[in-house]
Amino acid sequence: MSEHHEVASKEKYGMVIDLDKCTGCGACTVACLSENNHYVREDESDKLHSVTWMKVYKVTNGAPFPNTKVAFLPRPCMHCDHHTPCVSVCPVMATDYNPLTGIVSQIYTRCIGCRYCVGACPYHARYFNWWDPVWPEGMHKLLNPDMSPRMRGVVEKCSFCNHRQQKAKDKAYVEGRKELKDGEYVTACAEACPTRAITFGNMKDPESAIAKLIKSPRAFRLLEKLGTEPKVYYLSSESWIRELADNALGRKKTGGLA
Amino acid sequence: MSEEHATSGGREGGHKQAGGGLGMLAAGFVVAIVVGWLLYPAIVMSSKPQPINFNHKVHGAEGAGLACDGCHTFREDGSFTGIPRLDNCIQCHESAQGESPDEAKLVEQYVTPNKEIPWLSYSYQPLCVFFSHAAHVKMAQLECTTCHEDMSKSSSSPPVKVYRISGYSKDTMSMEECEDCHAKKGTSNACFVCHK
Amino acid sequence: MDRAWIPEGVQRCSAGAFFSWMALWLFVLGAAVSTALLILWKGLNQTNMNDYFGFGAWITVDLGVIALGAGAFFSGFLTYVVRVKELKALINFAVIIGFICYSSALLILTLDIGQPLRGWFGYWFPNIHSMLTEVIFCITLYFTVLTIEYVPLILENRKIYANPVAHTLSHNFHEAMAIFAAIGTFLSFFHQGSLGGMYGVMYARPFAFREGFFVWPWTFFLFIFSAISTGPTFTVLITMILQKVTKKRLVPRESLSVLAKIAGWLLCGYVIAKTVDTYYWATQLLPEKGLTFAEQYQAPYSMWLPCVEIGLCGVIPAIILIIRRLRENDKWLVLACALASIGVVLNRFIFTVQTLAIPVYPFDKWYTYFPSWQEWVTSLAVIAYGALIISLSYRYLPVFPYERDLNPPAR
Amino acid sequence: MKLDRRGFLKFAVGGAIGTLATPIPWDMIDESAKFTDLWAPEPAKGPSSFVHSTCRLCPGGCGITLRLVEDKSGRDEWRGWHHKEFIDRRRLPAVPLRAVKIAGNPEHPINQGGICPLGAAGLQLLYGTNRITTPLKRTKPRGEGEAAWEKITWDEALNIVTGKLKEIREAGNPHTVACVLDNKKGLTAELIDRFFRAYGSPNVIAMPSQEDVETVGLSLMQGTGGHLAYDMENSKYVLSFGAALLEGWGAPVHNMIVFGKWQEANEHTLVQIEPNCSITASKADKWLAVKPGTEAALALGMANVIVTEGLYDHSSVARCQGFEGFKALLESEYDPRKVSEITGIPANVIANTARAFAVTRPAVAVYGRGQGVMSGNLAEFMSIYSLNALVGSIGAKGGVVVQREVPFSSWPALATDAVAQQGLSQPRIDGEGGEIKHGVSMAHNLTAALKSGAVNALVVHEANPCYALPGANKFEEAAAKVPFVVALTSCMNETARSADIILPVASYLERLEDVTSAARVPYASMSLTRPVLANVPEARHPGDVFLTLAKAMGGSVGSSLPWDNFEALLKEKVGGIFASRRGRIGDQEVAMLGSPDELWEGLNAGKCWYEDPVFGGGGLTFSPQGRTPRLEPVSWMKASREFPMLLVAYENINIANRRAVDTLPYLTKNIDNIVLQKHDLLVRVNPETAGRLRLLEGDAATVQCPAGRLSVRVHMDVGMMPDVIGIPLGLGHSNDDPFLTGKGVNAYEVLEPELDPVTGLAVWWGTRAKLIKV
Repeated sequence: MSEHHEVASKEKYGMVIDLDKCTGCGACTVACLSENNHYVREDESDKLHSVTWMKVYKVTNGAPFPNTKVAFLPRPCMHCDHHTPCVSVCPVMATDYNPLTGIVSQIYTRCIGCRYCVGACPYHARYFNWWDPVWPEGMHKLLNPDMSPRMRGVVEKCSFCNHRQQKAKDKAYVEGRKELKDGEYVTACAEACPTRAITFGNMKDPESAIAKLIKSPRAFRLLEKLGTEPKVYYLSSESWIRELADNALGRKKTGGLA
Repeated sequence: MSEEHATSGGREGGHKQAGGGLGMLAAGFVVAIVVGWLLYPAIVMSSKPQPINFNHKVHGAEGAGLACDGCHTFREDGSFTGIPRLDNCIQCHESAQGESPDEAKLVEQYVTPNKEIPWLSYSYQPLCVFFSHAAHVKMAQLECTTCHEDMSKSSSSPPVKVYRISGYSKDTMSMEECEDCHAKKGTSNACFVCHK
Repeated sequence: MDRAWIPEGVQRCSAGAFFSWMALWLFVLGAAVSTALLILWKGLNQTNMNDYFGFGAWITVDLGVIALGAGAFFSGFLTYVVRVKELKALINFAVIIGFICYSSALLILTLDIGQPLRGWFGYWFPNIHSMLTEVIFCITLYFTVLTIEYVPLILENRKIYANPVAHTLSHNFHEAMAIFAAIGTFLSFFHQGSLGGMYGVMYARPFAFREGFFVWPWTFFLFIFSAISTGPTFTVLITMILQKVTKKRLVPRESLSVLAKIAGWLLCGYVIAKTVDTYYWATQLLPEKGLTFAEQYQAPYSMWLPCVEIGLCGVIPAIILIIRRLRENDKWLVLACALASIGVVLNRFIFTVQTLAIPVYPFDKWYTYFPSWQEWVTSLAVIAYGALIISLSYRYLPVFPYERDLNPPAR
Repeated sequence: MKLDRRGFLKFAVGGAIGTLATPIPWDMIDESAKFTDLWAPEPAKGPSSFVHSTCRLCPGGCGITLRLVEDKSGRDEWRGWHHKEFIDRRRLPAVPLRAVKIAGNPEHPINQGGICPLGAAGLQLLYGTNRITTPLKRTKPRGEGEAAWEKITWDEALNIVTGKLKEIREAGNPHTVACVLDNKKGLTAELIDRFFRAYGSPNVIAMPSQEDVETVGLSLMQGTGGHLAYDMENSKYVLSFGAALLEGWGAPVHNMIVFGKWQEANEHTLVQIEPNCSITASKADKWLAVKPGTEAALALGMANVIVTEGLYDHSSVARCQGFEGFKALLESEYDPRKVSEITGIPANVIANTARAFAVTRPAVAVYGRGQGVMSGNLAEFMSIYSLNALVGSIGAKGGVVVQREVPFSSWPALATDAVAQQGLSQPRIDGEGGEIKHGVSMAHNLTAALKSGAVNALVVHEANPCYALPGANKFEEAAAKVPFVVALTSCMNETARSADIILPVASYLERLEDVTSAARVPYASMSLTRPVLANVPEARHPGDVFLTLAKAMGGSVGSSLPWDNFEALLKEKVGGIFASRRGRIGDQEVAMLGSPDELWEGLNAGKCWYEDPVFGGGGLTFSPQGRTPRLEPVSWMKASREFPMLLVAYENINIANRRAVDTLPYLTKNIDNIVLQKHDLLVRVNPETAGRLRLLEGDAATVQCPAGRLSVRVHMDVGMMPDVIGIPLGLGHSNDDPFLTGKGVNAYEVLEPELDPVTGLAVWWGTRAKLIKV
């Protein structure tokens, strides 16, 4: 997938999540659910069958009472910038890397549901539709026309609310602009976050808030050793959280809660 | 059945080869062609009449002198209105202007009860598609006629042919057409340019 | 009543016995088919797969049978290309086994995808970067080859053969068999490899990821290696079983020994290669990702897996097969072949399931997967299906050229 | 030529070849794939628009922006043929206008664009499966099997209600009518209160709240009323005694916005004092794991350090009374070493925290427990509040202030006839006022009152006492003793299920109403919820319902509530704000506005009126009525052999607890599987404690309490204090909502109210318990 970098584009969208600010309230998840036409099943406690594009992982430093601490790790799709694991494996090109925006797509009407990408993604950002999508009587009224609901038997994932980018572009076009201004296109999760922990924007625009944040010394990414170059950055001043972000030799694996 | 019969049957066949055999082959072929090209479309597609037989000609250059974007406009948020809403028609057709039966129908069935006209779209795109008129018309400066047929000449709106199974219109532009043009123009064919 | 259809000069059980035997398997198959329909109607929620275990029993079975089916192309290769004449005796049977394995693999694959009606996208919109595409194409093509190799045998059925068209057809086929064998070999090498490649390229999954040569990770070659070394053992195994069931010698013993011997030496090579690979992976690849070998094995997917896979089902059968005295002894031969066959299936299971069981996040948990009854039933159907094809072929087709000589009609 | 087998074969072959030369096979393959696209529904397209409103799902009062989609109908009628099932799923009924998204309103001062999960899911209330669509009348008497309902018209429903009320009033017993509502904030509540006073009943009772204690404490120590609020944004050192600042206490989003700003400024310290590792405790700079219920002692211990080391703000203390007595008390009973024994916090930690708190200005001590839906004891409040006096934070910037009242025009004088006066002179059924008199509801006494038969009719307005009162199940039994129960609610809930008449009220997205002063926010604010769209056309505004009732009652009741509808009342009230010329709306000074209509329009455009607090050092009396805030130990907190452990309720922002709505479907995705698994609730227990009881992760267990038993599962949580069981509030519903009913257990059923000796209020955020492995 090295050809990504040869394309000259003024845009590359990314996300920064400040874990010092995140309180794990889950507003991002709900905003995502309602923005992206997710249906809800009566029992969602089986998390291995629960579609949450924006999943909030709960982690702990594992220290005994009263030194225990918990923290939260909101996890959208990382939109890996290099050797995007899911893109290279899909047999039918149902997912691709958009060189213009850096966004990794998923096309539900093309996907055959082989789930190879689900296995290839180390971030568990990809979900399969095990059931037919059903909305209780009346609930379908809140479906967002900009987003296509997924049918049973296909894989889905966070799209960085690409449809919002499409709409923002349209607006810019009728106003005679080609480029978007910072903040003109933000994801539903970033828009909702009550502590303003999520910053979304064009990393190639030096003036954008995100371009500054990713340079922060607190910045890190998940599983960097894999070399997938995620476009989702995290900020934390807590060393134990930063340590949980990647595997390291001689460190015991703990911290998972939910 | 016994062995002999089967083998003799085989020889029989051998003799027949030259004659009716080929005829049957041809007959089968012809029947298939007829069914496939003439009968099949009528079966697989339903033909839906438009609620009103709209006359683009009288509205267009040679008539009322409206350009396409006189009625097919963009909204502030960049989205394209597509088929105009009733209020758009009302601007001129508050009451009948001429004698055309269709106009009469428009006034009494839709304008007066203020009911939206259930127009059928010839170029309906499925939900998974995001087609940006802004990008094509405003940015790329394409003519409407590049994709749509020149309506300024058409004086009637023929019924819409709809695939019974998929609900696609016969005139729905196929992805291949989009891709070819994008390729020619050097525009990206990445999925998320046109899909949602 | 079906006398006329049975090859001349061979002994077959009574029609009654045969049909009741068939009925038994048909019942099993029927159960499986109705389960399959249930799954197609209700969707994959009928399985125990989930968003962590996107692959499960079905993929394991697919990979397993394809590996075991490798006996077909490899003995074909030995017979027609290398011209090991002893193998002429069981090449037909090897082809049938291959046919069974590959057809069932394709059937299960269709069941496994969430959108079977879109299955053809795989051919129409292929992504050349995906190992799975390589798999889909090679398997389909090779399955066609197998069919072409199987058809002449069917045409040789006494009754059908009487038909002149069939006669000439099968004759010409036989002429071309060498070419098909060659093509088959080529294709098989590729898809056996690309199946391994499927896992080797999952470079964000440290358990499966391997570095490699050009676009192919080591697993590509390991899978070929394991397939050609265990496939033949499976052919031998099934032949032995068939001989037991029919209480007849169907192929000359030396033919089996020859194939077993070749398999044995290949298995030795494979075991060494696999050990080297594992060592390199444990000492090089894993540490690079900040992981240790020990971390990769946790109950229930703990150390016993590699021990059984490489030790019990690799080293031991290899030794048995290369030692002449043991190889010549039926009991040892069956044991060795059985172990080797189990070994390769276990290997495919490990790559399929354990790869996904291991949490990549340091803060994630281990999950375990156990197939639902629907998955079991549909998977076991392969056996019933195989039994049916073999029974039919054995009864009505001249599968074993030497059967008549080996079992002279009793005076 | 005769068509023999062979001939037919040829024909077929020819046909097959021919077919390949037609579109049939290719088209069919293509269509079969497109057919699978229909397995998902297609939302109707149409132009979108955005409207601003206010959220009232909790006391936070956030500004929200709704995205509406105008449905370009018609298309759905010509969908092609497909399988029935797919038609249903694909062809969605066209609706003229639908709301598809709720986001935070960036213009609104309270939440500044942020939104909480509940608020973001609000549309699932509007379109909920659990909505009540018409007035309902119970067909079978209560207690006789499953409740069954008959749909009736509004006229019928209101006739029945007025008839009943008239009957009781004419019998001269207006005081035997009681009304329960969630809280008394806002004009609707005031209107209802006014209705009942005009009717002659003093018994308008609000559900318990932490604010009850504060109200009493405030009147005692400062002689004022009103709502306490904290200027945290400007505070440099926040000492929170158990308030779930980041988990739904006060105005949740406002707090989180402030927290976000703290993290950026990096010059604020948050110290969280509570027994268990909550989210707030984890995000705080420091967490002091205090023994449950000893917060007061800890506060006094800190006061001791501040006083003895002379670190207190002398000018502030000079403004206070009773300092000497307070000082004496501290020195005699609360030196850090002794406090350390009581609270389990090391003496030096107490001292250091106290010093840091005293020297960092401005600093504020926050009294609270969880989200604040449970009342506590007075001593605790007084001790903690006293700390604010010591560091000069009473009424100061960055300290604690009393929210200013929204300057609504005042209510006209109430006309009461003889019956009303006679009724109002009766004592309140909840025995309001304990040892001292105060105007706070004591809902925990309702159960007894209803049992005693003192109540002839009960009106419940948007509250759910049958679920959310201590000993909830007992309340349900008691309610069964009341001859006539009316419930006003927009969704079916436990209380509605035990009513005789259910009146469907409009949801907050369907009605025009004031949201007055977001809880705990230092400045007064007011913005409107707006009738964005009517999903349930039958549902009515509760204000209008009571205005209609008043008219029907006629006489002095009618004349006390003369407004045609709630909007008229609201508009009149808003006039008062204009007249006061106080505050600003959006970026405009009210004083600059030309007419009240401008203000009215602004509010109806979703703008928020707000007014900055007036700061100014205030004082208090440390020992009101000679009562020093001595820690009054709660008896149930003493471990016994029978109940060696303590069950402490906690709240989860994703489990709506006693909000205007129960947990919405989207939120169920956010509930961890260490809180809820299938239908089982998991309690949090320290691994060490669990180990002692031979309990493993996920084991089934029974929580045995004096008031009853709950069957649960166990989650081992290192963050829990040993011998304390943490149980979430808000689960265990039986409200017919498929997404909620039967999930987990209702902790309210076992919570044991203990009366505060001074206020008579219930202290009931926990209870003694025993955990038994099953």
